Order: sequence, then C-alpha cells, then structure tokens
Amino acid sequence: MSIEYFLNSLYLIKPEIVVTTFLVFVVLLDLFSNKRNNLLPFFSILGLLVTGYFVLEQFGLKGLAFVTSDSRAMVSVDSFSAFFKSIVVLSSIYFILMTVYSKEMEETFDRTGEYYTLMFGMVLGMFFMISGSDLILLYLSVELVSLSSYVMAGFAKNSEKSSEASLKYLIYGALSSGLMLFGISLIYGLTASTNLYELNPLLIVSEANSFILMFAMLLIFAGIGYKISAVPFHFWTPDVYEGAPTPVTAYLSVASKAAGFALLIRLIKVSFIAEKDTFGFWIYNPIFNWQDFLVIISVATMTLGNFAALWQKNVKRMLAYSSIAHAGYLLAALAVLSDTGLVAVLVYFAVYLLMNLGAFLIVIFIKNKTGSEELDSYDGIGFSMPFLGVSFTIFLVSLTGLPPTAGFIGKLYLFIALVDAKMFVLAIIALLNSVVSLYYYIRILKHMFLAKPSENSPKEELSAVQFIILFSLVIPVLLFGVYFSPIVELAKNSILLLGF
Amino acid sequence: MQQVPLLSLITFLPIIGMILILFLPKNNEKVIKSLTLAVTGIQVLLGIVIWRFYDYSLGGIYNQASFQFVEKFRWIEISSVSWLGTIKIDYFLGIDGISAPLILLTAVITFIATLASWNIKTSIKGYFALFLLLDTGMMGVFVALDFFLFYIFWEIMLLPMYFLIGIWGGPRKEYAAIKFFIYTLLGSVFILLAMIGLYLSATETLADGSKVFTFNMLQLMNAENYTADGILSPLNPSNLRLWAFLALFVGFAIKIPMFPFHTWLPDAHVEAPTAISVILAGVLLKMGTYGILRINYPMFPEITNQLVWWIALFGMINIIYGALCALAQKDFKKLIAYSSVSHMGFVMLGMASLNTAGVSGAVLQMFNHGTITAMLFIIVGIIYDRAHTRGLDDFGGLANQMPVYTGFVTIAFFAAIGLPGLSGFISETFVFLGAFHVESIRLITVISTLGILLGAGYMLWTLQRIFLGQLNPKWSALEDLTAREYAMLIPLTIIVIALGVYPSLMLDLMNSSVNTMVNFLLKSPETFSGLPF
Amino acid sequence: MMTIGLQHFLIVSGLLFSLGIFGIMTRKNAVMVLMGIELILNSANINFIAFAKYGNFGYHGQMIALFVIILAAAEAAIALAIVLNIYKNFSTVNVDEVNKLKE
Amino acid sequence: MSENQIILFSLFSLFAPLLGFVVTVILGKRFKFMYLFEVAVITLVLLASISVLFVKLGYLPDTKIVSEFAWISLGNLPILGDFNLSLGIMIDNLTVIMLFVVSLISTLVHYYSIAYMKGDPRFNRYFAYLGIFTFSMMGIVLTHNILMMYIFWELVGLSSYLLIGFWYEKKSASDASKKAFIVNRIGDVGMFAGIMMIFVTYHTFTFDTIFENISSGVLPFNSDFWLTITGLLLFCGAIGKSAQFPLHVWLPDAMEGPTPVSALIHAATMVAAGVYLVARIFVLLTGDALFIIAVVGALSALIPATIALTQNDIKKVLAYSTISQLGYMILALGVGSFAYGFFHLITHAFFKAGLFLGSGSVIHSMHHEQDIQKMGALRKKMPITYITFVIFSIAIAGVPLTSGFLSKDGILAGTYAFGLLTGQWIFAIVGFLVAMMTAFYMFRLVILTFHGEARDHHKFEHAHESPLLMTVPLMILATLSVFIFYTANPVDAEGGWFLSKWVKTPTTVVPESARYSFMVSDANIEEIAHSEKIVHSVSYSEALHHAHMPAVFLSLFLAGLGILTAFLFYQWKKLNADKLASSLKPLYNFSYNKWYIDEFYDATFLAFTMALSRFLAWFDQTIVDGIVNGTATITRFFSRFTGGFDTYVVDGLVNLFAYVSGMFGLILRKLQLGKVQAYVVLVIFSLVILVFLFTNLQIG
Repeated sequence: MSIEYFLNSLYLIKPEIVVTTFLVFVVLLDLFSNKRNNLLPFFSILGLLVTGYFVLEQFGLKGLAFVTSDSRAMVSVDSFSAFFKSIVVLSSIYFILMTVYSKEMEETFDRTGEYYTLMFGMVLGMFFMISGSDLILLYLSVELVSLSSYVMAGFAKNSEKSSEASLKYLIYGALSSGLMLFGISLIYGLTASTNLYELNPLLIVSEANSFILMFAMLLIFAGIGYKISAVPFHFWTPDVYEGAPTPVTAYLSVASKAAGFALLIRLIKVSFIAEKDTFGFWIYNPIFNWQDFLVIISVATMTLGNFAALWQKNVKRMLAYSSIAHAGYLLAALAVLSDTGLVAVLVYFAVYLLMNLGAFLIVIFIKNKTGSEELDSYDGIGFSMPFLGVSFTIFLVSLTGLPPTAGFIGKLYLFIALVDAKMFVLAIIALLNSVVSLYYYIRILKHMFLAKPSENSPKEELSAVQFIILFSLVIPVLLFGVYFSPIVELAKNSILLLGF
Repeated sequence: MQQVPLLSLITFLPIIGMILILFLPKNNEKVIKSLTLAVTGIQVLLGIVIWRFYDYSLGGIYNQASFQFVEKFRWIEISSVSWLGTIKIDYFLGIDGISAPLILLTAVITFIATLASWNIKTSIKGYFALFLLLDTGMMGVFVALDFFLFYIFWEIMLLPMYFLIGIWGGPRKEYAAIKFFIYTLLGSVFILLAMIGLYLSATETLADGSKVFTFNMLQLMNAENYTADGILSPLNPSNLRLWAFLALFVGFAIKIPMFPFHTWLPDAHVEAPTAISVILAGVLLKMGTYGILRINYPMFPEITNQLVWWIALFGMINIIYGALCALAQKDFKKLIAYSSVSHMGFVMLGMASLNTAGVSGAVLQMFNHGTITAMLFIIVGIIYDRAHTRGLDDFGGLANQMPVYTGFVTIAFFAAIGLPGLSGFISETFVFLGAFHVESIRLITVISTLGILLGAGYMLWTLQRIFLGQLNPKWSALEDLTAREYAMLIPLTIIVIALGVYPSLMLDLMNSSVNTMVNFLLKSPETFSGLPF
Repeated sequence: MMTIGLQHFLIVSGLLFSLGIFGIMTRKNAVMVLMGIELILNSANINFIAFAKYGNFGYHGQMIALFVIILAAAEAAIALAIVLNIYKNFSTVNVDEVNKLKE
Repeated sequence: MSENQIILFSLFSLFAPLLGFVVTVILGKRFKFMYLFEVAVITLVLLASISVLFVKLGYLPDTKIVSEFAWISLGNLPILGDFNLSLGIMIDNLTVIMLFVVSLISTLVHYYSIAYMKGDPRFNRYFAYLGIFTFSMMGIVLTHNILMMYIFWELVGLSSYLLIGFWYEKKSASDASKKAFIVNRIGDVGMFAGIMMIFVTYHTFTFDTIFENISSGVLPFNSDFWLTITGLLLFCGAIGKSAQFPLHVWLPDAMEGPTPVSALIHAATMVAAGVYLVARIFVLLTGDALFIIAVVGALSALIPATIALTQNDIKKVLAYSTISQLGYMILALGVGSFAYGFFHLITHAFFKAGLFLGSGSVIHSMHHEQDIQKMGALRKKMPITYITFVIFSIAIAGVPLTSGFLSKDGILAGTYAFGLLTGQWIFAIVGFLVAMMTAFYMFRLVILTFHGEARDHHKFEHAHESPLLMTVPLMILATLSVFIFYTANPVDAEGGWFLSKWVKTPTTVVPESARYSFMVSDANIEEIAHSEKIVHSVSYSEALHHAHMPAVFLSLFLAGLGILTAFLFYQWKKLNADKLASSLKPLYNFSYNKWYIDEFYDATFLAFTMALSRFLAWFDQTIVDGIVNGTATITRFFSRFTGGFDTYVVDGLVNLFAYVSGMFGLILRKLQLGKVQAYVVLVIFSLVILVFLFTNLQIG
C-alpha cells in the first residue's frame, strides 16, 4: 500500500478533512476568545461553504478511498454521496442561521464554541455515514453523530424538557446502536468480513444460516431505523423533537435523517443487489426479502406518523410526527427497489429539505414573538403576522403534497415509482395517508386564519435578513412546484452510486 | 388572431391582478375592489373576443389540428439519464366546442361574482387575492390540454376555496370548509393515481421519432400510443382500465356532485358567502362533468360505452333525489343547493346518451345551470343581506314590497323549472330527446321526466311562500334592488332569455365538437378493444 | 476436561446481550441503565474476538473490539454528563420520573 | 290580399300582443295609462285576424299556407341523422277561425276589464298579463309543429298561473295558481313523453311531415300499439289543459282569478286548446286511442255535470259546466265526429265567455258576492245582463235557434251514430243525460240569480246595471250565439257553410289495421256533389243520417225536461229542492263535495310525495351524510371521552373516515407513554415480532 495511493485516498476525502480542520479551528477560536463570540457562526458558515465547494467537486466523481489489499474500501466517493453531503451542508447552514435568530438559544450563546464544535462533529459523522462502505466505519460514524446530537438535544441545560430529551435520546440511541453493533458482529461471524462490497458476493453465494443472517440484518436495521425514525424504532422522535431546541430538532429531522437514508440505501444497494433488469428494477438476492420488509415498515411508519399527528396540540410535536410520516413515504419509494424509486427518494429528499426546514424556521420565528409552540397560541397569526402566515401555509401545503408546490413533485415521483412497479396497494395507502395528513396540517391553517386573533397578539417585525432567509426557502418551494427539471436532473445524475 | 396568446392571457390575468393586490396597502379597499372588477371585466372582453374569432367548423376533442387558440411549448424536459427515459411535459392550452362555452361561463360568472362580493367587509385584500387565484384555477382547468397542467389547475382551486368559505363564511364555516376540502382532495388523489397510470402506459412519438411517456390528453386518447405492456394499455388483459375509469369517475363525480357524494354541497353552499356560492354552483360543479367529458369519455371509450347505463342511472337518482330533498327544505339556500344536485343530474343523463342531442344538451345544460343557479344564489344573497334570514317560512308577500326583485325571481325560477322561452327548457329538452333516443336508458329517461314535475313543485311552492300572500309586517322596511344588484341580475337575465329564444348561439358553438366526440365514441371502442368484458 | 469452543463464547456473549437488554428494560436508576448498554457493547466485542480467533479471520476482530471499547468510554463520559444534568433539573436519576414529554 | 299578407297579418297578431306585454310590463309602473297601449294593440290584432278570416275563408278555403324558418339547425348528425328544427306557422281554416275567436274574445275581455278591474293597484300589470296570454294562445293556434305547440302550451300555462294568482294576497288564489300550473304540468309531462316518441320515430316535429311518415307506414317501434300510446301521451296534454277527468281539479279552483280572466282563459280559449290539440293530431289517433279519448270525454262530461247540479257559487257552477262542455267536445272527437267537436268548441267559446262575463257583471254589481243563494230578482236591476245571460243559457242548454243547439245536437247525433256503427250506446246515453242535466243546472242558476225575490236585501239595494264597457261585450257575444252565423237552417248545421265549406273532417293516416272502419280515409271518402256536403266516410254519413232525427227530438225533449224541472223546483216551488236533497243526502253530499276527488288526491299523491321528500331529506341528513360522513353525534359522544382535543376535531372531523382515523390515532398516541424504558420494551417486542414475521415471509 504505497504512499501516493494513500495521498489519493486523502484527496478523495477532502470535504471530511475540511470539516475536521474547521472543527479544530472552532475549538481554538473558542479557546482564545472571550465568552460570547459572535464571529463563530459566520466562521462556521464559511467553513461549511468551503466544505460545500469540495462536496460539489465530488459530483460525477467515482472513487474508493483506503482500499486495502483485498479491495476493502473504507470510503466510497460518488455523486450519490455528494448529493446527500450537499443536503447535509445546506441544512447545517440553515441550522446555524436558525440558531442565530432563535430567542430560546440566546441563553446558550456563551457556549457557542462547544455548540459549533459539536455541529462540525455531527457533520463529520454524517459525511462518513453517507460515504462509508465498511460496517465498522459506519457504526463508528453513527455513534459520532449520535453522541454529538445527544448533547445538542440537551444543549439548553436549564430547560427540563431539553435535558429530558437528551436522556431519552441517549438511552434509546445507545441501545439501538448497541443492537446494531451486535448485528454487525454476527455478520462478521458469518462472512468473516464487514465490508459492504465484500459482503455482496459472499451473501449471494452464502450457505450461511439465513435465520441468523436475517436476525443480524434486523439488528443492524434497528440502528439505522432509529436514525431515520422508522416505526417501530421511532419512539424517541416525538419526545426528543419536542424537547430539544427547535433548531436542533430541525437539524435532526433533516440532516441526520438524510445520513441515515444514505447509509440504508448504500447498504442495500451495495451488499444485496447483484444487478438490475432492463427497466432499472434491482434484482435483490432472496436471502433477505428487502422489498416486503421495507413495504411493511413504510406502511407502518407513514400510517402511524400521520394518525398520531392528528391529535397533537404542540406544533413541534406535530411536525415531529409528520416527519415520521415523511420517512414512511421515503421508505415506500425505496421499497420499489428500482432506479426510478431511488430517483423518487432523492427528489423527495431535496424537496423535504426545503419544506421541513421552512416549517421549523417559521415555528422559531413565531416562537420568538409569542414564546409558545402550542397550537392555540397560533390563533389569528395569519392576520397579525400575514407574511409568516402565508409562508407557513405554503410550506404546509407543500408538506401535504398539493400543487403548485415542490411537495407535489416529491409525491408525484413517489407515486410514479410505485405505479411503475405496479405496487398499487402501497400507492393507495400512501395516497389515503396524504389525505389524512391534510387534517392536521390544515388544523394549523385553521388556527392561523379561521380563529380570530387574540388581542395583544404581537405584530410581525422581521429583519431584512430574516426575510431573505425565509424567501430563500419559500421561493424554491413554489418555483420547483411549477418547474422541477433542475431537482430531477440532479437526482437522476446522483443515483449512480458506486458499483452496478 | 392566433398569434396573441389569448388563453394564457385570460388564464393568468387574475394571477397578475392578485400580485398587484398583494402589493397594494391594506386600507384602500376601493382600489382593490375596482382592480378585481377590472381584471374580471377584461376577462369577459377576452371571452367575447375568443367567441368572436372562434371557428365553428372545427371539431377538436382528439385532434390537435382542430383545436383553437392552441398554445403549446415544452415546459418540462428531463432527458439527462437515458436509461430512465426522458420526461417531457408541455404547456399545452387550447379550446374546442366543449370548453369554449365553459370559458365564457367562467368569465361571466366571475365578473358577476366580483360584483356580488362588493359587500365583503373583513380583510378585503385577502379575499380578493384568493378570489383571483381561484379564478385562474377555474379558467386553467377549462383551457388545459395537458393532464399534468389540468391537475395542477384542478388542485390550485382547493386552497382558495377552503379559505373563502372558511374565513368569510357563515356560522358553521369551518365545518363546511374542511368538508369541502377533504372531499375534493379525496377525489383528486384518485384522479392523480389514474393520471400516473395513464402517463406510464402511453407514449408520444417526438419529432426525432423517439417515444416518451406523455401527459398530453390528445395523445392519451389515441389507442395506438399505448405501449403493449403499459399498465392501462387496452392490450393489458387485466381490467385495470375499468378501475382507472372508476377512479377518475369518482374523482369527478365528487365535484359534480353525484349521489351519494353530494353531501358536501348543501353545507358548503349554506355557509359560503353569496359570491362564493355563485362561483361554486356556477362554475365548480361543471368541472366534474367537464372532466368526465374531456377525460373519461375519450380516453376510455370502450368502458364508457359499457357504463352509460350506470351514468344515466345515477343521473336519474340525482334528478329525482335532489328534487325531493329540495321539496322538504326549510332553508332557501339549501333548497337551491339541492336543486343544483337535481339539475346536474340532467347533465349526467344527457352525457349518458352518447348522441349529439344528449351531449349538446348536457353541455348546454352546464352553461344554463351555471347562469340560472348564479341568478338564484344572488337572489338568495339579496334577501339574506336585507332580512338576515333564509327561512322560507319567515317570509311572505314580498311581491308587493319588492316588485322588481320579485320579477327577477320569477324569471329565474321559471328558467330553473324549464319554462320554454328561457334557457333551461332547451337544454333539458335536448337532454331528454337525446337520452330517450337510446334503447337501454329509455325507461330511466321516462322516470327522470318526473324531475320536471317536482321542479315545478318546489320552485312554485317557494315562490308562494316567500313572495305571495300577505306581507309579513316585519319586512315592511325591505327596499327593492340597488344599482349593483341590477348590474348582477340583468346580464344573467339577458343571457337566460337570449339562449331560451335562440339557443343556436351556444349550440352552433359546440355542435361540431360534440359530433366529433360522438363519432369518436362510436368508432374508437374497436381500437380500444381487447378488454375482458 | 472439555475444551472451550466457539459456542461457549457465543453463549456467554448471548447471555451478556440478554442481560444488558434486561437491565436497560428494568433498572430504574439511569446509571444502571447505562451499564446495561455497556454489557451489550461488550457482548458484541466478545463475538468479534471469538469469531476472529476461531474463524482465523486475522486480527480484524480484535481491532474492532479496541475501537468499540474506546467508543464505549466516550459514550459513558457523555452519558454521565447528561445524567448529571438530569439530576440538576429533576433532582433524581430515576428514569421513570423523567417523563414530562409524552403522548 | 295574397298568402304573404295573410302570413304577415297572422305574424302580426302573434307578436303584437307580446310587444304589448313587454312595453306594458316595463313602463307600466311609470305611466298610469300604459294599459291603453295594450288595448290598442289587441284591437289592431282583432282587425288583422278578421281580415285574415275573411280572406282565407272567402278566397282560399281549401289551401293550407305554411311558412317556416330554421331555428336550430345542427345539420346531419352521427346517430340522429338530420336534426333541423324550424319555427313556423301553418294557416288553414281551423287556424283562422280560432285566430278570430281568440282575438275577438280577448279584445272584448280587454274592454270589459277596463271597467271591471277599475281601481286595482296592479291595473297595468293585469293588461300586460292578458297580452302575454294572447301571445301564447295565438302561438298554439298558429304553430305548425308539436314542439312549438308544447312551448306555447307551457307559456299559456305560465300566463294562466300569473292571472289566476293575480290577487296573490289571497292564499286561496296563490294556491289555486300553483295547483293549476302543477296539475297542468302532469299532463304536459305525458305530452312531452309523446313528443319524445315522435322525435325518436320521425326526427321531426312538424305535423305534416309526421302524418306523411305515418301514412307511408312508419310507426313508433313499428307497431299500431305504440302509435296508440303516442297518440294518448299527446292527449295527456289535452287532459291537463282542457281540465279533463282526472286532471280537471284545477279548473274550479282557477275561478279565484278575476272573472274576465275566467271568461277568456278558463272558458273560451285556453281550456279549448286541448280540444284544438286533439283536432290537430286527430288523424294519427288510432281506433283504440279514440275510444279511450271518448271515454275520458264522457267521464269529464258526466262527472262535473252531476257536481254542477248542487253548487252554489255562480262561478263554480259555470266552471263545472265548462269542464262538462269540454268533455262533450272531446267525446265528439272521440266518436269521430270531428267537425261537430270543433263546431261546439267555437259556439261554446262565445256563449260560455258570455256567461262568465255576465256572471262577472253580476258579481261586480253585488260587490263580489258569488253565492247564488244570496242573490235573486236581479233581472229588475240589471236587464241587459239578464237578457244576454238567458240567451247564453238557452244556447248552452241546446234550445233551437241558438248556435249551441246546432253544435250540441251534432255531437249527440255523432254519439248516436257511433252507437249505430259500433253498438257502443254508452256514449250516446251519457251525452243525452248530460244534455238534460246541463239544461237543469243552467236554469237553476238563471232562476236563483235573476228571478224570485232578493235574498240579500242589503246587497240587492246597491246592485246596479254595469257600465256599457261591460254590457256591450255581452251583447256582441249574445248575437254570436245565434244560429244564423253558422248556417241558414236553424235545426241542421250539416248544410251550413261553417261545416260544409270551412271545417272538413281530415282524412286519417292511421293504418287499416288500427282505425275505425268508418273513419274518413282515401279509401272510403265520400264527397257528394262538388263538396257541398261535409266530408264523411260513406258508412259514417248514412249512420249520421239515421241518427239525426232521433237525436234532435231526444235532445229537444231532454233539454225541455231539464228546464222544466228547474222551473218546477226553483221558480214555481212545486217541488222542494231541500227536501229532495235531504232525502238523497248521501248522493247530494257526494255531488256537493265534488265526489271528494280533491280530498282523494291530497290524501294520496300529494301526501305521499311530501312524506317521501321529508323522509329523503332526513335520510340525506343522517344516513347518506352518515355513511359517507359519519354523524356528529358519534363524534360528540366520542369527544366527551377524549375530551382533550379542540373543537376543530368535533367540527372538522365530523366524518366516519376521520372518526376511525381519529380513534386509531388516539390509540397510537397512547403508545407514546413518555417513559423511555417503555419504548425500549416496545422496540424489543416489535423486533421479536419482526423476526417471526420475517422467518415466515422468508419460508412461506
């Protein structure tokens, strides 16, 4: 294993390196600066932009990093990972902006140093989740992400809710990653390998005990499922989302979910799919029936998410459940196990990033004014804060999946994929679910517009920057609703992950 | 004339108006109102222009060449990754004899409705912004020839409608609004499913000879375009096509509304403000039947031919059932709402006949019902504004108090019960003649004629209860029509009488298209054959 | 005198695993719960090493074990910090009483 | 004067009244004397129609003038073939005679009304309505196709609705108008069905084309039976308009309208439209159809006559006698005596209009008292009214030298002949019976009203002869009730110009198999001596010949008998009506209560419909809304338990789908216990489930 090969590998993980360096810088800056450091946010944004630049560089790139003798690659770099990394970067930037403009975080501003350190840690972890191709590396990165997010969830030290959230997150997360590790160990025992690429042939021709293998796979899925909060591994989600500071919630609901999905997809595609037929349908080997499994999980997830959301009286909690439901839709798209399905997943994620961040952003802005996330405190917001009201309406409509918003495109591709694979039952279940989802989304609208504003309802005063931030999410949501070529092009180009 | 993008203009003008309104300051209501009025007025003018330049000889339906004012250019084009197939969606507008009358209708009704919303008090700005958005949605549905575009316009209407009912409506507005929203959404998801199914089973041949999946309605009407292994291809032995037809049909039937999906209508109408009731009954209901004519019929001709009996049957149920329900109502507005259910039944009956008389009758009935019901709801609104009650038994003897008003009411009512010389008669007669001509649904037609009788029953009874008899002293303060109300009623009255005396004004407009449709439905079943029936 | 074989190790690790889960499910004291988690991790470690040894997979397994041990340490550190914070806010470490967030 | 001018004049007399209506209704509120415009218009119309009458009958008695223009021309259609509807007028002798009658009576009523309606708040409106009525009636008379006839048919219905309910402050009036319209609609639905049959078979509505098609053997569904049905369906229209049994119930109530209106619409013209319709479609009526028509006619002649015997409201008596007379006409047509049916239509129009106007003048002078028991001795007070009234009465009673005698005698002879030809004597019997009753109740009316001594002195004091505007029309109509206008021979109209020159029985087009042998058809037509004789088939004319003498004597005898009994009862009081009534109590009540027919309808059809509608409304609210929507009650009940969620849910989720999903969601929500260890348990548990589930999936 020669040095230039090593350098070549380093060259492939430029973004990760950048992230790490900035992590270090942040620590140092925090060390040598006074308590409240207002430079840090900008600095971190800068760091993320640089990272973003290097991520974009990786589009169209194909490479295996740290390939050891028997072609075990630790990291694989391709446009697929680039896509998800850019999602992570984008959401991190919005995460910072949210933090800066959220009142509830103000008490923590004397600890910004740790905050951004943790964030960079998370980003690093997620990057490796996205492009890692060895179970151990994946496990470690999952843990890295988890550890940082435990702390972040409890970052508002003095708030009971926050710290409770962190405890629950911790116990739950630790358990599931433990299960995952145990699963990995079994796989290791069965195949003598933990490398995704290596597993593939081994699994194809495996005469290994399929029951053990399945058990192991379920355990591993427990680890991933908890990251993407798929039923039945979702229980932490509502509590943590509600308890954690809103920016963190938003971040978890988008970034770590994205990483989780990337990991899941890579796992399935790389280690279980031998080849695909002419229509782009993946031929998965029968040793583990991913399709049925994912269908069951996705149906359970979307249904539970939507129906449990019906009753929520706290907007954040409601959005938590809705994000579970959306995970369900994504899983449904994945369950098709075809390139069309994969495109649908990517498109949906791009859209989901915009609308979900937007929704949380508005929740933050409104809380800044009203100091509450309870549904009842939203009465008449539509009239006292028309701009926020209207934008929220747009995001909610998009989340429901109605034209002319980007959400519709996501749904459209999802259903195209399903119908294309003749999975009509799943399609109809998903459709009915989206009808149910209308109930609770529209409940918010009803409170904002149909209820009469409580007197002394605060006026809406947004700084120019806040407007810009909001617009930067509203405009694309509407734009992609009527002209969606860019997203789809991007998604299509990004599904070529390494191998097959 | 073809150079000017008339259809885009008439469709998106309201959006422009809406944006202008959004930038106007809250307080100057006059400007907002007059702006809206101007926009809708221009729409009417455009409508007239379109009518003026419309070529009666062209058929339309399935042949792009014979559509008019066509605007078509590539809207979405995704062709990067070859093995996934390219996606091409057109921005494709055009009208034929089926949609042209409905465009005129929409223009007129929206204009009238703007006048009707003059007495909106709270948050004018939002109201008219939403109103204009709704307007665009409606126009768009009638001009779109690309299924994807059609669906977007179809969905755009939901939210404005929800708010317009929900914010400016009556006491139980929230209930009515959500009910409307959920129902229509439930319908449209089925449409979406069927749409995707169609998209995935038919291809369009491009200039370069390559084939791509298509949302183009006209291409979807051509049996050759269906790929052999397509989900909904006629060659597909499964009867998925039947299910797709039903999905679409239910989706549209909810809008019509067809029994038993009609229950949202009375609530929505009773709670909605006058102008919105006018729009709802005047235009929105027509979208259901229009959708069936535009999509179900030509895309599933063989199934259509199988199911006409059922369509006719449900038409009959609507007619009789709606009339009987209306007979028992105590609330003026609810009564009118149920009468709409009954009258839309005639449309379905006419469509079921699959011959020119019936279908023309149906389309004409759409137009006439639009104008007449608009009149009726305006009438209800007028009395409600003055008396703040709609109870039929609270009134009596208004004829002396408000003679002119009574005059208009009489015209509207008699138009509604199909008195000759007024527009309602012609369409109903055509529907009956056409439907009776078909062996299989003759009995249904004969039973449906009872609708005429019951119609006379409830309308005249209402007339008597509200206007005849001794004047209830409580109402001795009500004054007769204002100028604005004249402005609303007179144009409609003129239309109603004009079409009653000389229906060719509309019939000629739609005739060739209807014939094309009928011929298409006659011939195409063979080409679409190969189904397990 | 019987020789210790792979299955014995597996049995042990299985027991540890089950015990860990049992602990997590039943212990009321947060610290005990955390120890349950440690048990799970270590059961996995035993697996890795046992497989590596008896399957002649090289030293891959052992390395993994090392990683895991380090990671477990980190996790424990953070966990304890969080538990402390809980104690500060709720003045208890009984996980059952930490249920402000529900439904 | 050429055909074109005839057309021109006819069109003028069609559209002028419409103009009158529009102008009067719009300007009526502004200008007090707007009604004069309408009156002027109608006078011109009268002149026009008179000239048309003379020219047509004088110079072109045997030509049929048709003029039409395209109305809806859809060209050649896929399934239906040619589909071009034209509006048009057809002028033959029937038309011009009707034209004249309508315009004359309408004019007289206009003038009469000026006095009668004096001081009414809606004076102008009233004349406007008269205008639109005249327009629609002219339309019926002139039209050359069945669809247009239907159109005007409905329009006269409208104008009748407006005029009956003219004093809508009275509940009874508005009820009556509603009833009239709806009952008529019932008939019209039948007629419309007939029209649909016609369309399906012939793809046209024009009478002549239809007839040609039939005679060339094209039948509805190629069967005589369906031809019969078609004829009867069309006849339903006549049943409604001409208030034939069983749809006669609206006419008596219609008397709520102003009396001149009753004279114009509900005696002379509109109600006669039904007969006119039957006359128009006479040639396509099969034997069976004619027989049923005759039965309906007979019933409608008999039942109201019996009712009229006991009524005390002067207008009600006249109303029932109208129905009965219309029944006569229908009967006449039914037994194939076309000419006499039509003849009676004309004569009846004059004297019945006269009777109503006379009664109007009485009511006017008695300050709207209509009960004949409260009248009496008016002949001293109002001689002109009296004399004219008597003339009309003897006319309707069928006393020689009157027009009524001629026409009625002809009809009786017709029924008699029908008896001879087919052995069906029932119609003849009914006919003669009714003749006697008519004579009786008419003179009962005359005597109670004008003879004897005043029974209400207060009213009697104020009674006075009506102004000339009202009496002159009476005189005109009285003159027209004399035989001389129709024939030179006072006892037999056969040879008269009216029948021999003007009105000829058309030749039937019904196929051999389905028609009476004696109907006039190309086969057996008989026109002795250059059409100086009325057109009949050979057999029919000799049957008529045999029938004539007995009919004359019998009818004379019966009429005399009827009048005599009337005098015995009410003039000389030789017999006591009350005693008789009380001795025949049940019969008397039965007649007095109009055979309880109204009550029967109310109790059955009306009650049923309303009950059904109420049920359906309830059904719609609860069941349909329930099945599709779920019911508020469930949700409220359910919300009491789950309490916590806001009113939106109660409102917005009122709906079964939502109810279930809500319940489901609630359960799912409950899973979220908030205790982390519970989550752990759940995870492990579900993991185990998954494992088992999956092993099965894999194996199975």
